[in-house]
Amino acid sequence: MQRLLARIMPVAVLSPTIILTTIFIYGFIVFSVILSFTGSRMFPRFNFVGFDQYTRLFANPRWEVAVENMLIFGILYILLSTLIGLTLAILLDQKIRNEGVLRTIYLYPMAISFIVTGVIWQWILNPGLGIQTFMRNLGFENFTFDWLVQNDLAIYCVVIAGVWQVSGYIMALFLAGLRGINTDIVNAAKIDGAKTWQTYRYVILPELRPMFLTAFVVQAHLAIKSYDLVVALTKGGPGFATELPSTFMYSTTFTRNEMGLGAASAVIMLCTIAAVVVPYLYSEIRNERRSA
Amino acid sequence: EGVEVLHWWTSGGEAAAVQVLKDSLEAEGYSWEDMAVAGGGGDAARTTLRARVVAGDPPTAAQLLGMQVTEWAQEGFLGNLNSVADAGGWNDVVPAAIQQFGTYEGEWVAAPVNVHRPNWLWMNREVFESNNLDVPTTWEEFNAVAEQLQDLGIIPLAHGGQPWQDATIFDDVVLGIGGPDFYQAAIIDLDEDALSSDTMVAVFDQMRTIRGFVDDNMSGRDWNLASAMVVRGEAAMQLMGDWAKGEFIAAGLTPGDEIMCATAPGTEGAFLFNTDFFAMFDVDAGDAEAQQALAAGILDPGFQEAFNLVKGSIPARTDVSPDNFDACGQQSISDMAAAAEAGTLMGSMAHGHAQPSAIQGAMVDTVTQHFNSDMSSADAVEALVTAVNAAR
Amino acid sequence: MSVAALDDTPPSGSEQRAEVDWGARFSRIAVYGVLIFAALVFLVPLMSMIFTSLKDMDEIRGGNLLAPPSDITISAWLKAWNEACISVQCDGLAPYFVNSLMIVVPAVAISVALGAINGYVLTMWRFPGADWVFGALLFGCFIPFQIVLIPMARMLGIMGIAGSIPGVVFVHVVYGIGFTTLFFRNYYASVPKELVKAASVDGAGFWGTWWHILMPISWPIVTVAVIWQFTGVWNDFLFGVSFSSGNNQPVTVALNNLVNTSTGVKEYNVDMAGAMISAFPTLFVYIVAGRFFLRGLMSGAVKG
Amino acid sequence: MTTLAVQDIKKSFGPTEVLKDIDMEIGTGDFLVLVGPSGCGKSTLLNIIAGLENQTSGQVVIAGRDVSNLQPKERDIAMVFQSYALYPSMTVERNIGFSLEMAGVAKATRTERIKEVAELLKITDLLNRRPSQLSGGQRQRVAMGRALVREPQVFLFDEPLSNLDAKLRVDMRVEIKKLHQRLGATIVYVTHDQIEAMTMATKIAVMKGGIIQQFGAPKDIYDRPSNTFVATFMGSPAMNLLKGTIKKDGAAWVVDHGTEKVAVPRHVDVSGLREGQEVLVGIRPEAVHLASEVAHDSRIDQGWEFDRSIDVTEPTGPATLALFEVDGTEFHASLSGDADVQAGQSYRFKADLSKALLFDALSEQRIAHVDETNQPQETQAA
Amino acid sequence: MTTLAVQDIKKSFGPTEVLKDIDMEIGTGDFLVLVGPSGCGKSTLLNIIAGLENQTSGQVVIAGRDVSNLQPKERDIAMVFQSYALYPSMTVERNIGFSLEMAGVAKATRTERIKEVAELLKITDLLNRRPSQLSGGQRQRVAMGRALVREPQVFLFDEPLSNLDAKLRVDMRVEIKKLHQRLGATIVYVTHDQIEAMTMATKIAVMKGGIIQQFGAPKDIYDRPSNTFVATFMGSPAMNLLKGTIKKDGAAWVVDHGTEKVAVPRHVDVSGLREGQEVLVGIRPEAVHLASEVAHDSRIDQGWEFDRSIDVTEPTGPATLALFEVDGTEFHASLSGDADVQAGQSYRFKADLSKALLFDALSEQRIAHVDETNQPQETQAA
Ligand SMILES: Nc1ncnc2c1ncn2[C@@H]1O[C@H](COP(=O)(O)OP(=O)(O)OP(=O)(O)O)[C@@H](O)[C@H]1O
Ligand SMILES: Nc1ncnc2c1ncn2[C@@H]1O[C@H](COP(=O)(O)OP(=O)(O)OP(=O)(O)O)[C@@H](O)[C@H]1O
Ligand SMILES: [Mg+2]
Ligand SMILES: [Mg+2]
Repeated sequence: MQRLLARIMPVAVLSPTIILTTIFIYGFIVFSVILSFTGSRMFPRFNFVGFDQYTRLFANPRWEVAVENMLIFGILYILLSTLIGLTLAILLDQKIRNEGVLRTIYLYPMAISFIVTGVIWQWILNPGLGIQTFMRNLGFENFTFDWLVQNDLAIYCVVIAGVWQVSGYIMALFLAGLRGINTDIVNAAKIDGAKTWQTYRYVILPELRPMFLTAFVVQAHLAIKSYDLVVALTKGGPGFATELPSTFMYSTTFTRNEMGLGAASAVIMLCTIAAVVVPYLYSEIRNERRSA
Repeated sequence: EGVEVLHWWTSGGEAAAVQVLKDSLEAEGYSWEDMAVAGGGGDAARTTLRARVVAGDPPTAAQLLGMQVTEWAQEGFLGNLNSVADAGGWNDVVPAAIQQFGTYEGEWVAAPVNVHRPNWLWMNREVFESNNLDVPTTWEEFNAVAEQLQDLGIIPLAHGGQPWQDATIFDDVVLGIGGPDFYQAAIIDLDEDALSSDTMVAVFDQMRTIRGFVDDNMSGRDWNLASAMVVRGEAAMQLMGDWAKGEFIAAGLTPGDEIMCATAPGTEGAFLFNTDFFAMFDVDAGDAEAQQALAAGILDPGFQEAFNLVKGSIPARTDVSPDNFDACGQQSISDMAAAAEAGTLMGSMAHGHAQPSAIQGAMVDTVTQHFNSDMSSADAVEALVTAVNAAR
Repeated sequence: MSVAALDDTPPSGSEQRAEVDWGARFSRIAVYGVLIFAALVFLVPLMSMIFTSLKDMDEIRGGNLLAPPSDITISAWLKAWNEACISVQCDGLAPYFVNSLMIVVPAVAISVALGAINGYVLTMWRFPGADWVFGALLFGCFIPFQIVLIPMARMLGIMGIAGSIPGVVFVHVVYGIGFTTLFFRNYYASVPKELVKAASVDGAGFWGTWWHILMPISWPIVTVAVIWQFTGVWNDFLFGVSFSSGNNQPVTVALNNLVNTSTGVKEYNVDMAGAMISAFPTLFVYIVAGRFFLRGLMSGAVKG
Repeated sequence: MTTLAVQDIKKSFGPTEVLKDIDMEIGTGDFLVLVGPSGCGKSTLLNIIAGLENQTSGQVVIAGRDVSNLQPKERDIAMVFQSYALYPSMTVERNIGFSLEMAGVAKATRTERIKEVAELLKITDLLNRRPSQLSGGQRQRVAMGRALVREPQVFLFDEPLSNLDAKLRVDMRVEIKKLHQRLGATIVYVTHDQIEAMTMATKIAVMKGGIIQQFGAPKDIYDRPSNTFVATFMGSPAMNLLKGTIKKDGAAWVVDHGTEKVAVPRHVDVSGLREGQEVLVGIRPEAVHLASEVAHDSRIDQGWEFDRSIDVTEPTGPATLALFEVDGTEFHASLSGDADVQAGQSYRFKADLSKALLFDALSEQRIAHVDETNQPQETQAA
Repeated sequence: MTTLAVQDIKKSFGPTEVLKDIDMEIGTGDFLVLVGPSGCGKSTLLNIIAGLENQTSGQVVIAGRDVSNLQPKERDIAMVFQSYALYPSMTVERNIGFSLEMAGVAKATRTERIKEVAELLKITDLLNRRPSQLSGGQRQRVAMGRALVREPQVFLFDEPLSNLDAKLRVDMRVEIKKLHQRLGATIVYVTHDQIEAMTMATKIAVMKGGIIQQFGAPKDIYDRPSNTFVATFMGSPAMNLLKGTIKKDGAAWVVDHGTEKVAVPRHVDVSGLREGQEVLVGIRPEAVHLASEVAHDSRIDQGWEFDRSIDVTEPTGPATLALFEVDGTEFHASLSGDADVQAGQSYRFKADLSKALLFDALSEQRIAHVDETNQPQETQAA
């Protein structure tokens, strides 16, 4: 009996999670896939329409913009916040005085709801109110920073605000990773003549591999779901130049009462994520096994 | 027993207005459970509403905008208010154009609270007078005035680059250039000929012209910041609904005095409206009584006056005395009565009183895309037709 | 090294740390330079918020939104805290804090605890298919909330916890476990397996090993997970607004109600003060949790 | 009574076969020492006995109970890990007392026991430190303490003294032996130290490449290694092996290794020998003396005297090692510590053949002794 | 030339004073072995030399350059860590070649060197594994490989062979010595193995409690330990110390330890002795023989014969240890391996006094020998 318990314990412990995940994530995904083949509007209706919703989706110029923005936003957001977060974490790990204060400063953007900080960012990035005016008042008459009002550049403003918000958290994540590394191997690298950057590049960062995976999942998740960010900062504008799949999904499903179309966009979104994430997950897990 | 009311009037004057309703209901001995969800002009509240309904726990009443009442009624979630309506004589005092949204298949399902008029032009009197400018009554005049202002270094039109603000102007331009019949055909009936007509091209031309009168930093600006520009005299005019009055009053100015109000260029004689309804959900018998009381209370003339004085809009029934309203309000009331007579009282597309959400969204998309890019008018017309068809 | 005894000053030079040769004073200055510069950049929006919250509305309407206040007033803070009218209630944000706390505490506790246990099982008690379970959990993190809203509402209705605080807690737990599991599993991946072996020889069972051996070295990652969950749940709007009802709405919904008005007058000073007030608990958590970020836990754990 | 039986254990890590059919039994109170070259599978075997690794096939039986499928904590064992595996977050005191804590032993008793063990290991003043604040040897002693504080059926020690100085090691050895006697526990002990192996074991198992080469009492292993591997593995410097051919020199058998002839030791059973057979003569370095020193030693009744010029000398304290060449192979002699020899000079040596061994050069198996021919020779594990 | 000088090094961890004024110098090509009980500060000292820990005060000078404030990589050292400190995510090959990679050595050369080192360490077939897939001894060899692949000014080895079997250890010892000779590098080597210490060192420093007790050539340390600590620390089993009082027995000085009298060894300078002085006579176990065995050994010109009943015997292979009691203290004798002694029986022993030492019981310092009285005695490090 006891032996049996010990054997099934791991699975037993995981089972609540497995059950919840199966129903509330995968069940819902299946549900959405089904919906995407229906003409559902305000509520789920099972009047199947084949691939109509997908056809409509791809004919929709807003979706096109949303996908394009997703690429720009997703890539830049992940890259920049990783870079900044990692840099800050590494620098903070150099026996810094007042580390706690700095850490909290980097983290605070996460704390404040974007419902409000979005307004601030609007002001800061608005050429008539923020940085541009500030610089011009300082005497740089030709200073121009008007991305927010440029159709094709506004998305970069969303990137800036997004990176500002999340970098601190990524920093915390990497800092936790760094703090878990055995100091002996760092010493060994010093003896082996590695320069600082080499120590990080070859010894410490490889140890942080799992943390990179964690950071990536967190960032990708935030990028895909950055709804507040866009709504608060640009409301999707100018025009719908800063539309993202998340805002598209939301407005089609809830504002415009096109649940079928919304579901179709969600399904496409999930497939895209799967195309990026699954190979990454696979290679990470495999790599782990190899070195285990 | 009592009511649970879902609405998005959470702050400032709006909240105060709700308080009026709550007080009047509580005076009748019913409790009021407040379920307020602000944001996105009711977007968030509607999402919540759907979650509540799906969970099998709908509120007693929910604030909805015109076309949405119809959409909810179609789904079969709304209750029947006919007895209250008959008792209150709603059919007689509520203009037909508004009744059309409050009823579904001949039965009352929602009680109208107010009437907003989106097609106002607000102007800074000092700017106009010191520069000897006249209030424009057509789009040509508007263009001329705007050019003069531009030469003077004053921003002609204060605007916030958000899709609904763009669409508000679009409504005005369609109505102003095409006239009420064209508006009816193109915007309300979605007549394809009208949608793709030369008039529509001209409308987009005018939109492009207007874009030239707006400062470059308009993107994403909230409407109240645009109003503040008019207050400060940085900008001369704003095309905005009558809710802008609240912002002017808060700045210490009097609408109709320091801030002049006029109907949007070319829309004289017509009246675009948007109305907030409280849609009544099918509820248990226990709560039904309170629900009926709520509906009756909403249409009560005393309440209608008190509420709309606070809210800045005008009553949804025509028999309320205009005396206590400000100049612009009084003009609104008389204009509405006239328009109702003339059959030019029409729902605003930008504010959800012309098309179901999907089509409205598609139209707004095209408008805002055109306004924020260098799309040609012809292309815009084509895009409009395509988008509308795709959303049908 | 006792965790409790640590304060925020980093260990003195005599401690062994992973600090690498930033020997020269110059690079030391450069490090501080970069860190402080970054801190200033990060602080700009906060400054602007503080400035605005200390102005009165006339100054905001009339002046530069980013400029410091000419005369300072804290009335906006008082108003946001307990005077502002949010719809028909004029008690400010204060009453909603309780709701948020009642949501956030169990939601964070449960999801972090579950995540820690899951991470533990997935690394130390591997069973066939463990990687698949983990992969599936991870992928689940990407589910768009838009598609879960309606079915979740239905499920909550069926379970009878719709419109209640337990319902909101439940939703946050469901969509939080993926992340907390990820955090812990990837942190535990680098913990030497020998520790768990030693514990099992010492007679520690499944739970004993987790509690006595792994948890004490998990502080940095607990911090990370708590920060993530706390921030996510505290700042959540969508679930809070969809699955709570009138009198148990979280503070974000109240803040949103305070800030958002479609046709009314905006009071930016109150908005900013409200935003900062509602962020205090999160900031508090950051500061408290930050104490567990110090080094010295794993070093010297094993010989090999 | 058999306390611990390891039956047909096999273990592979992926394609790497680490243990190949390990089979042995020890009784209650036995002290089994596992020796073998680095990487031969000793730690893996301990892990399998402890239940920390799953064997690919085979059973582990403890006190008559098949524990193959039991959890480590159900097997009633204590273990010292080669890598220590101290709990980084716990103080030394809690590290040591952890198993008692888990067993629900009362706080007072625990403190008492921890104190005893700490005294024994001389780490009393370290009890409040954490592992990261200890030196290597101190960590190792804490690791020992974790096992010693318990009273299990079986103790598993994986090189528990490797990082201790000789003095401490002697003390620890004594303590472990005392513990062994006091508890009568069964002990499996991995060590690389020959003295440890010889002085502590009741049984030694010599492993190589996942196979047990010989299993027996220490004296047997040392004096009667079953093959050249065991012979050269035990003892340092290793036993010298001289290659030669069996010849008949009158009635006597001799091994002709080219330059000289060495008599076949008297205790070797010559019945199986044939002329021309290739053999290896095994002579331990400590059996080689300076002829001058043992000139009067009557006990060396069969010796082999030869002259060689020393290549290298190494004084180790108690002994002086001399290295020279015999027939092209290195030959070690362990002379007395005060032997006054110098490299480059020639000396006369005398090897005591009474302990010399003879191996078949082909099979590398030892050729049996006279007293063994009746009973079957003990080679592989029982 | 002095390659490595450690000057007035002090080190504290918080309140714990670990090194107390360490001061020593070694020249190019010197092989310094650090020995001392567990926790005496050996690893700490190595870490300070390497620049991995900051000394509390004092300087480290390498090749005439004060490196106290330099980074480890600027000090041109290689180190084997007691805890191995292998890079977990790298293969064995990359672990070994990492320092070369950092130094920008070309790929081909690197592979070549790694291969050589791997062969030497017998880990060629493990090159593609990761540390977690290795046995303890294999890990230790990889750790060695990381140092051996380089050619620095100074090598620091922290118990590099503790987890290897005797045979491998002998091989490694030889390789390290070869490396030492080939590169002429300076080596600092921590070990607990006396044979390693005695055979490899050109200089030995015996530490205790953060203080160097004696610094000198191996033979000096062994034969002329400056105090009882050094005397008992080096050598296993430890030197026997008999407490007694100086007496004059006619012209001869003797030590009276109650039951018997032992002559003061002839090489001890008696000029400082006074009657009634409390002393300790140090006799190494290997200097004690069965009287019967050495009856004819003419070299033992000054002996002490006594009868004792043996309490415990321990055969270690090459030797048999006998434990008995002299005046209430334990006394070890290391008899020849084939000595046929049994516990419980009484034997006549003869201790060779030619190597015996005399210590003052109070100061525990050795009483000088005749040949030392002219020159100052070498005790502390230079
Ligand atoms: N971080 C620390 N805090 C306090 N004391 C420490 C710390 N690190 C080491 N020590 C102490 O310093 C002393 C010297 O340690 P060191 O590692 O140098 O010993 P060692 O001579 O190498 O011993 P061993 O032979 O056991 O490896 C030990 O007593 C140890 O307990
Ligand atoms: N995870 C693994 N994957 C592949 N091979 C492994 C793994 N773990 C151990 N081995 C191999 O198994 C063999 C036996 O390892 P084990 O640790 O039992 O050796 P050992 O006898 O204890 O050696 P040592 O004396 O060096 O500690 C070694 O050759 C090792 O390389
Ligand atoms: Mg091992
Ligand atoms: Mg050490």
